[in-house]
Amino acid sequence: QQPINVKIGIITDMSSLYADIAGPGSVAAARLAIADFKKLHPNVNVEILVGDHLNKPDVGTQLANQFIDVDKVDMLIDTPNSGVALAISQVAANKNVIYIVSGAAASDLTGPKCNANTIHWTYDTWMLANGTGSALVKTGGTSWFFLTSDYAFGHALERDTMAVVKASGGNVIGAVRHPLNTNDFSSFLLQAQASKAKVIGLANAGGDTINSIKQAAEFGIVAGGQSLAGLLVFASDVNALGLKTAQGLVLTESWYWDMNDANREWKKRWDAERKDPSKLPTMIHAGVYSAILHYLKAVVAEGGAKDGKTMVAKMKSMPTDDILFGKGTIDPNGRKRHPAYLLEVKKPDESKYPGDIYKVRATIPADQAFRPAKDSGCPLVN
Amino acid sequence: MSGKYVLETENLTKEFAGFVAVSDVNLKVERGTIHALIGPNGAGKTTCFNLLTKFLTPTRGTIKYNGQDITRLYPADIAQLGVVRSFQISAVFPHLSVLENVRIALQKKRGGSFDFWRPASVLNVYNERARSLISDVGLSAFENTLAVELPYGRKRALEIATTLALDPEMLLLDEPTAGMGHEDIDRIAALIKAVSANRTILMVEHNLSVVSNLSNKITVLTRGRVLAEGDYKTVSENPQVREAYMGTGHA
Amino acid sequence: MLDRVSGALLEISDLQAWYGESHILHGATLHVNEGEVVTLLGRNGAGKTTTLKSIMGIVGKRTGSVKFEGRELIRLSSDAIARAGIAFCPEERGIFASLDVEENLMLPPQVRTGGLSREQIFDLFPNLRERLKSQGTKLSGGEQQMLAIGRILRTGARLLLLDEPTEGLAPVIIQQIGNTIRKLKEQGFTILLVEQNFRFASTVADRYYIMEHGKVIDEFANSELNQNLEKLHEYLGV
Amino acid sequence: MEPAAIEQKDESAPAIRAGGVPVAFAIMLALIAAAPFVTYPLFVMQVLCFALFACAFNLLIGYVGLLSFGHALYFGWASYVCAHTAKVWGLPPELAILTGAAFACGCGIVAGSLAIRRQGIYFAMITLALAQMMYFFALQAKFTGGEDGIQGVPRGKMFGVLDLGNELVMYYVTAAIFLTGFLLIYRIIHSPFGEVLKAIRENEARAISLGYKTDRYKLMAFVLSATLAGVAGATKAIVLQQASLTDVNWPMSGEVVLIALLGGLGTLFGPVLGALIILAMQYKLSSFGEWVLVAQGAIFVLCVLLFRRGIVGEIANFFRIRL
Amino acid sequence: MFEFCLPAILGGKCIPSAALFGQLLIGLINGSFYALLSLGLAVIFGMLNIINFAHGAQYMLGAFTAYLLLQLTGLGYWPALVIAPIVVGITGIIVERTMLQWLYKLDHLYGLLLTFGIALILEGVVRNKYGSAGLPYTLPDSLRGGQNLGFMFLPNYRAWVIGASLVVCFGTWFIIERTRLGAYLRAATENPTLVRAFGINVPRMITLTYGFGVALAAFAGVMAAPIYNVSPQMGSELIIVVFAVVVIGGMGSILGAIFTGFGLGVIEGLTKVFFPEASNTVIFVIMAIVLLVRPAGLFGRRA
Ligand SMILES: Nc1ncnc2c1ncn2[C@@H]1O[C@H](COP(=O)(O)OP(=O)(O)OP(=O)(O)O)[C@@H](O)[C@H]1O
Ligand SMILES: Nc1ncnc2c1ncn2[C@@H]1O[C@H](COP(=O)(O)OP(=O)(O)OP(=O)(O)O)[C@@H](O)[C@H]1O
Ligand SMILES: [Mg+2]
Ligand SMILES: [Mg+2]
Repeated sequence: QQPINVKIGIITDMSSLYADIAGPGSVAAARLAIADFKKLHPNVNVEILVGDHLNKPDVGTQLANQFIDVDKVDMLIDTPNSGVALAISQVAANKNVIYIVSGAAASDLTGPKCNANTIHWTYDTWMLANGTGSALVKTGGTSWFFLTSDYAFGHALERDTMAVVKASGGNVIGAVRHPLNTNDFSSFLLQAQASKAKVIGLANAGGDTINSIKQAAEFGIVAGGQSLAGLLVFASDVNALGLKTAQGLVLTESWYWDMNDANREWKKRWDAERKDPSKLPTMIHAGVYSAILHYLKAVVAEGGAKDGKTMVAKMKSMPTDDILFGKGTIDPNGRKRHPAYLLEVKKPDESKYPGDIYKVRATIPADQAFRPAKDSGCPLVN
Repeated sequence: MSGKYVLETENLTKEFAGFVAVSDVNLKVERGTIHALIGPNGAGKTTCFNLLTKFLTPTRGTIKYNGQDITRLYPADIAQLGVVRSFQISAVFPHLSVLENVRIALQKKRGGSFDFWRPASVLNVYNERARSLISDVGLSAFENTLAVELPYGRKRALEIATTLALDPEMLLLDEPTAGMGHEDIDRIAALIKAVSANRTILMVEHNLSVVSNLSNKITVLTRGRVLAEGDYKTVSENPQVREAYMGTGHA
Repeated sequence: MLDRVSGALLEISDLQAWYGESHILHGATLHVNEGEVVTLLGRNGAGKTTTLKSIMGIVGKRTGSVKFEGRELIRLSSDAIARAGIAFCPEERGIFASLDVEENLMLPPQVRTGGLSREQIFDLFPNLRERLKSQGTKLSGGEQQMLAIGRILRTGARLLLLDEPTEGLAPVIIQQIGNTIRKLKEQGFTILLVEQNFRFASTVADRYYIMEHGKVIDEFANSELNQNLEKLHEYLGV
Repeated sequence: MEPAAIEQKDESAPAIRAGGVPVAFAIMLALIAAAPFVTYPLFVMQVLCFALFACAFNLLIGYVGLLSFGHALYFGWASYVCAHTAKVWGLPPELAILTGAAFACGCGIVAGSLAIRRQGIYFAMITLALAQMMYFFALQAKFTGGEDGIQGVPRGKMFGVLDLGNELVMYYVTAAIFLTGFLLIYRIIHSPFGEVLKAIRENEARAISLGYKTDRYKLMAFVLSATLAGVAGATKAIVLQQASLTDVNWPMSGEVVLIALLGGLGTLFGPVLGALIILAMQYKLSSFGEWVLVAQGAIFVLCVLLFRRGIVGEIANFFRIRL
Repeated sequence: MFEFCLPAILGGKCIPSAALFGQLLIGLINGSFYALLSLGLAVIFGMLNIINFAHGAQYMLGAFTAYLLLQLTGLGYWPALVIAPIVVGITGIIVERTMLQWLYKLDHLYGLLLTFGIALILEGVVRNKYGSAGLPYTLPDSLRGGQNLGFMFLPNYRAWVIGASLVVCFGTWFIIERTRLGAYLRAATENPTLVRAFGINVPRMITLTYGFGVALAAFAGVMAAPIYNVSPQMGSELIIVVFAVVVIGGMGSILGAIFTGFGLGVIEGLTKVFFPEASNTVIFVIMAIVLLVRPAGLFGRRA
C-alpha cells in the first residue's frame, strides 16, 4: 500500500479559559484517534501540530495561516472560542483547507457564516437551547425566566431557547440581561425569584454560569421550588460548583463518559494519554476523536489528503460511525448530526466515584437534536 | 503703556477653610520700580504671589494689570501678558541644557508651538538671542551643560535668564536669595538690579540687606494685612514693623 | 577645652560620605563635648548638612568613625542611631502634612528618659499650644521651625543636631530661636548647629568649625572670635 | 514630577554620541524590505502593526512621561470601525483606515481631556478605567459581533489600484504605513512642539509659568498617540481581515506596555524590537502555551528589576548613543 | 404595596418598594467586597505609593488557599479566614522584601509595572496547576440558610459578609487615623528617611504594611470563596472596577475607599435593576463625572 502522509493542525486554547474543556485533552483525543486508525491502516502516517490561540482571534488567524502556508497542514481542528473559530473558518475557506470545529458553540458556523470548508462537529448553541428547553417544558417547566449574558452569544442562546419554549407550549415571563463576567448575581437572582417562573434559564457561560448557580443555591432558589436550566454547562463547570451546589441542574450534552461501556473504556485510554487524573473528558474531546477518525477515513477513500472542499464533500457523502457517537451524518451546511442527551446533575450521595456526576434524563434523537439544515440560513443549503 | 501703576489689587483676599491668609490687600506697584514684599513667616507673602500669578484663585477682590482686570485669567494667560514669576525653590528644566532651557522660553514668541510636523531646527533662529541672555547672567561657559548639573546659585541665574527671555514687563521673584551664600547673594542682587531697567519687579525677600539695597518701595504684610508701606527708611523706623518683623537687632 | 578630644560626647574622625557616585565629604574630623553648642560654618555646598546627615546615617554611603558616648555608630542604621540618643532637626524642617500639630509633636518615640514633657515644650514655645489641632504644614514658617525643634526635645536625646534653624525666618523669629537654644543649653542639652547666618550663630555658639570642600579646615572658640574675623571674612565672605 | 523613563545620569559617563539613529534606521529599513523573502510575511505585518502601536504608546510614556494603561481602546476601536466600514459600508481600505484612525482620534480627545487632569499612576488608572468602559460598549454593541468579532473584512484595492489581496502588496503597504507613522513620531519628538513636551515632562509648573498651557500640549500629545495607535489597529484589521474583542480588552493595554518596556521606554527603536520579540514569543510558546502568562509576567518583573532601560535602551547606553 | 418608579425620562421602570429595599441591601453587600479590596489598595498606595496591580491576584490566592486548606488539611472556612490571609500576607512580605523595596526611589510607574507582572505570574501559575474552570468551595454549615426580612430573603452568609467587612474596614481606619502606629505610617509615607531618623524601623514597618494590605485582599478572597467562582481569573476581573473605586474615593484615602466602596456597590446594585445593560459601565461613568468635578476624587486629600 502507498504510504499516505497527513498533517493535522490543532488550534486550541492550551493555557486559559477553555484549556480544560478542550486544550491538552483535545490533543490527547487526537492521538487516540490516530493510534486507533493506524491499527487498521498502518500506511497512514499522521503528524500533529498544536497551536495555542490564547483566545485571541488574531493569534488564531495567524496560526491558521502559518499552519497552512508554512507547515502545509491538511486539516485544522478543535478551537474552543467562537470568535477564533469564526475567524479561522474564514481563513480555511480562503485557502481551501478543511476545518472541523469541535470546541466552539456558535451555531452561525453552520448558519449565515457557513462555508464549504467547515464542519461543525460536536454541539452548538441551537442544540443546547433546544435540548434543554423542549425537554424541560415537557416535564412541567412551563414558565421561564432568563438570565442572559449581555452580548451576542447570550442573546443567541436566549433567542433560540425562547423559541423552543414557546414552540413546546411553555411561556416566557421575563428576562434580565447581565454584563459578561459579573461577579454578583444576587440582584438578578432576586428579580428571577420575584418572577415566580418555574424555570430559570441561564443563557450564559463559564464563570457567569457558575456564579449564578452558586448564588442561586445561597438564596434558596432551588429549595424554593424553581429549577435552574444551564444552557451551556460543561462537566468542568459542575466540577467547579461541586455536586452539593449543582445538584438538580439540568443541561444538554452530546456525549458523557459514563453513559456506556464503550465510553468508559475510551475514558481509561484518554486518562492514560492525558496524564492528569483531575480532568474529565468532555464532549469536545470526544468530538475531536470522532472527527479525526472520520476525516482519516475520507482521506483513505480519496487515496490521500486532498484540498479542503474535496475532503469536506467526501466526508459529507460518507455516513459517520464511531464508538463514541454511534452512527450519524453530516448536513449540507456542515452540521454533524448525532443524538444529544438531557442530563441532570446527581446529588452528592448518588455519586459513587469521581466523575460520576450526571443521570441521563432523556435522549434526543439525532434528527431532532440539531437545527434542520433548511432553517439554518446557510447559503450552501438551497 | 500708561498709568502710574502696573499692578493694582483691590481688597485681595484669600481664605483657606476658614483661615484668612491674605486679607483686603490693596497693593499698588509703580511702573519701573523694584517693589519688595516683606513680613514675618506666614504673613501671606507667598500666598499673595500665588494669587497674583493665578496659581491660587482669590476668594475676593480684583487684580488689575495695566488697568485690565486679570482676576479671572489662567496662569498661562498671565504669563502671556508679560507677568512672569520665579519660584521659591529653583525651577529649571533639569535634563535640558542651559541653551535649551532658555530657548523654551524664547520659543514662546512663536505662538502656539503646536506644529509637531516641523523640524526642531526651526528653533535655531533663537540661538543667538539665547546666547546673549546666557552671557548676561554669566553662564556662557555652561551653555551645553544640563541644568541639573549646575550648582545652586547658577541654577537661579539660569532661571532668571529663562524668565528674561520672555521679555516680561513685570517680574515676580519669590525669595530669590533664599538658601544662598553671601557671594551668590551679591551676584543675584546685582543681577536683579541690572534687569530692573525698563521693568517692574515685585519680590519677596527676607534678607534685609538685599531689600534695603534694591527696593524703591516696601510693603510689609502681617497676618495677611498690609502693616506699613514706604521706602526702607520709613518702614524700618515704623515701631510696629520692628516689633512684628525686624525684632530688636536691626536699626 | 579645645584640646579635650578624648571623652567627648561626639567624636568624628575621617568621615567620608557619598551621594550615589558623588563623593561629598572627604574626611571631616570634629568633636562635640557634653553641654556645648558647636556651630559648623561654611559656604553653600561645603558639606555641612551632609555632615549632620552622615552622623544620622542618612547618606548613601559613609566611612570613617562616628563615636557617640564612646560607641561606634558608623555601621548602624539611622533608626538605631536615633535610638542611641541623637536627634536631628533637618534643614527643610520635615513637618508632616498628614499629621496635625499634636501628632507631629508626639511622633518621635522616646529613646531615653529625661526628655522634656509636653508642658515644658509648650512653655518653651507657647504658640504651639494654641494650634494643636491644625494641620502641621499650615503653621507659619516660624511655628513650623518651633514644632520641628520641639518634637525632638521629647525624645530624651541629649545631642541635638540642628540644620539651619533660621533659614527663611523673619528676624524677630530668629531672635526667639536664639533664646530657645540658650535655654536648651541651660537645661543640659548638647547642640551641634549648622548655620549660614553667622550673625545669629555668634549669639549662641561656644565653638565654631569651618568647613570647605567636605573637610573641616579651621576651628576656634567664641572667645577667640575677634582675632578670627579676618579669616572668617576670607572663608565665608562675611 | 520625575519623568518616567529618565534615569539619573551619572556624572562620569562620557557624552552621548550622535549617529545612532540613522544607522539603526538603515538597518531597520533593510530588514523590513528583505523580511517577506526570508520569513512569513503575515507575521511580519502583524509585528509592524504592533510596532506602530507600541511606538505611539511610547510617544506618551517616553516623551511626555504619561503612562497610559488604556491604549487598547484606540487600537481596538479603530480596528472595529475600520473593519465595519470596509466590510459593511464597503469603503476602500485607505478610507476605512482613515475612518478608524479618526474614530480613535475622537476617543483620544474625550479620554485625554479627562485623563490629563491627573498625572502619574492616577493618569494610568483613569486611562485604564475609561478603556475598560469602552470595552464593555464594544462587547454589547451590535456591530462588533460581541465575542465573535468581525470576520471576513475585505482587503480591497488601495487607492483603487493596489490589490491588497496580493500578500506582497499588502506587505509593502503595511510597511509604508508603519514607516510613515514611525517617521511622523520622530518628527513630533524633534519638533518645536516636542521641545515643549520635553519641558513639560521636566518641570510642568515652570512651563506653565512661562506661559505654556501645558494641558493643551499634553492633550495634543495624547491625541496624536491615540490616533497613531488607531492607525495601527485599523491597519491590522485590514491585514488580518478581522477585528476582535481581545484588541480592546485591558490585557492588550498591558501587552503594549510590555512591548515598549522590553524594548526600551523613551527610545525610538525599542518598541519595534519589543514588538518583534513579544510576538515571536507568542508563537514560539504557542506549542507549550501554558506558560505564556507566566513568561510575560516574568519579563515584566525582570525588566523592572534588572533592565529598566529595556533592550534598546541598554544597547544605546552601552555605546553611549541615542537610539 | 408601594411601587418605586423612575421618572419617565429615565425609562419609568417600576419595582415594588419591598424589592427596592432588597436591592439596596444586596448592593451594600456587594459594596462590602469593593470596600475591602479598595481598602487594601488604599493602604498600600497610601503607605508605599505603589499601585498594587497584584491585588486581584492576591485576592484570588486567598480564595485558593482556602480551597487548598480544605483539600489538603481538611480545615474549613473559619480557620481559613484566619490562616489564608496570614499565608498570603507572608507571600506579600516576601514579594516586598525581594522586589518592591528596590523600587521606592524610582518613579511610581515601575511599582505598577512590577506588580502587574507579578499578577500575571500568579494567575498563570494557578491556572497551570488548577485549570481555569474553577474549584468548588461551599458555604460553611454554620452560615447556611437565611432570614426572612419580609421584603427579602437575606442569606445568613450575606449578613455575615457585611458585618465582617464593616468591622475590618473601620478597624483599619481606626488604626491608621487614630493611633500612634497610624501616625508613624502616615508620616513615613511623606518622609520615610526622617521618620527613620527619629528611631523608627521604617523598612520593617513598610514591609508589614504591604503584608497587611495583601492580607486584606486575601481575606476578601476567603470571604468570596463560598459565593463566587473560585477561579484564577476571579481577581483580574474585579480589580479594574476596584481601581475605579479607589480613583473615585481619592487615592490613598482610607475613608474614601470605604465609603466609595459601599456607595458604589449600592449604585451598581440599583443599576442592575433599572438599567441592567449599564451595570458594568456605571462605575466608570461615575468616575468620569467625579474626575470632571473633583480631580482628586471625593475624599482625596491632596491634588
Ligand atoms: N493651602 C493652604 N491651606 C491652608 N492654609 C494655608 C495654605 N497655604 C498657606 N496657608 C497659610 O497661609 C498663611 C500664609 O502663608 P504664606 O505661605 O503666604 O506665608 P509667607 O508669608 O510666604 O511665609 P514664609 O515667609 O514663611 O514663606 C500661613 O499661615 C499658612 O499656614
Ligand atoms: N541628595 C544629593 N545628591 C547628590 N548630591 C548632593 C545631594 N545633596 C547634596 N549634594 C551635594 O553635596 C554637596 C554638599 O551639600 P550639603 O547640603 O552638605 O551642603 P551645605 O554645606 O549644607 O550647603 P547649604 O548651605 O547650601 O545647605 C553639594 O555640592 C551638593 O550639591
Ligand atoms: Mg513664602
Ligand atoms: Mg545645608
